[in-house]
Amino acid sequence: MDVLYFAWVRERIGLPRERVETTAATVADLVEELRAREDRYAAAFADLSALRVALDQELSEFDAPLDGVREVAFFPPMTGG
Amino acid sequence: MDVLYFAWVRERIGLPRERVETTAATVADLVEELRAREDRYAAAFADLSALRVALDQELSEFDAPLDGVREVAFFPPMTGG
Amino acid sequence: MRISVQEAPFELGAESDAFAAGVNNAGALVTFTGVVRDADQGGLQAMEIEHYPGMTEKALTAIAEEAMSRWSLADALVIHRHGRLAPGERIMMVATAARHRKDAFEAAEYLMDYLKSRAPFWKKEILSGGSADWVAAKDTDEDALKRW
Amino acid sequence: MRISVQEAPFELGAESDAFAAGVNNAGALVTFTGVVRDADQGGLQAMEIEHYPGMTEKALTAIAEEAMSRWSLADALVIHRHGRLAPGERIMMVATAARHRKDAFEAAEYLMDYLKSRAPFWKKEILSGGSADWVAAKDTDEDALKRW
Repeated sequence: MDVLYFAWVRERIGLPRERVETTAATVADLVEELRAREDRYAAAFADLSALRVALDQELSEFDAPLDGVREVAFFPPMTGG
Repeated sequence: MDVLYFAWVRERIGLPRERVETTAATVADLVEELRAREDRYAAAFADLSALRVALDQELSEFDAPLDGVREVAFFPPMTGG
Repeated sequence: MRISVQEAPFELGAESDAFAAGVNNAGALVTFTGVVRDADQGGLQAMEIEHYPGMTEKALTAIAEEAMSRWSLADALVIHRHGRLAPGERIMMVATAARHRKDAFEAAEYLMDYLKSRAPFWKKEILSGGSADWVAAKDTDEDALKRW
Repeated sequence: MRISVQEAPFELGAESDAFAAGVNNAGALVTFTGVVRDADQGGLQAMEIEHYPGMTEKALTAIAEEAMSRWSLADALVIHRHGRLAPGERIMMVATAARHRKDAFEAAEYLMDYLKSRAPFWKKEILSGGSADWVAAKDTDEDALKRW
């Protein structure tokens, strides 16, 4: 699946998107896998309450299932307007 | 004093302004004097709850004193905007 | 702060641009524009707007000054026309500028609520067929003042 | 209804006029314009706005459609820029048209509240001296959604 990062999540991880092969059942499971990879991921995902997630470009929750999802995006709370 | 009429008050009385010599103490007293003049005044002032009054171009009340007032205006509730 | 009571039409875009150009470091601009729409029963030929010269300018200035002080606005604009207007013509506009959107929105709504019911304008609808009706004040407009 | 996510500047006046010209028999038009203002501590050099292409358009369309249905608007417009903006540049605007002013105001505030917190934009302040800070989301912006 494609995993996208925006704003300071992108800056901490150091790339805007990557292809991730995973069997994670939920967003939270995927986050655990990413955290375990490297310090920069652990730093980016240190506080989930400061993060939001979108599944296939719809806002979602960290306990949502990943079944059938093609694009996951992580980012801080939005600051448009 | 100058007495001004606007909107349907002006139409019922048939003129936009007139000079009135009066010793009326309050707006209500002036209204009584005008009502007694002719039917068209009685018709215009039949229902005071449907009227508003301004004294020297400031919204006021029917029990307000006329002492020192140079311009009295009668009109229906305003419908600007 | 600018108040204009005028018979002539105004340009919404040009007025909006001029208002925006005149404010400094305001994050939020709100405009409201009132347009002559058809009568409820249809057949509107024209809207005639009567006003009270002298008092109108005073009342609008007082309303705008109250808004400026309540919300510390960077600027405020009120334009209101009088005379005979055709359906689709713009009657009036207000504009507000503030640091934050809440202030700009609230002040614009305040200006509208007060100029609806406290500025000396009266609207008359001229219908096809020649009949004419003074627009009645609405209880909802009077009630709208109570929130401020 | 029109949604535009763009890097290019937009003209407030021209957009307002075009929006007004496109609606029929709406008595009330509201516009809101957001402008880059200085950082709280001063010294803003630029505002960088990042967004999520694809999701941004979907989110703004969903927000505008919800507003159109809740308030039966005659029309709605949302323009939001991304990229690097200088202080004083316009970031975004919304416009709403309705028969009555209450609907036009409420719908414009709804659009603003939702696009502040539910459309995927992120602002970064570039300060003189070279430091840069991501703008933090405000609790008051999240709270603003609760009234709808």
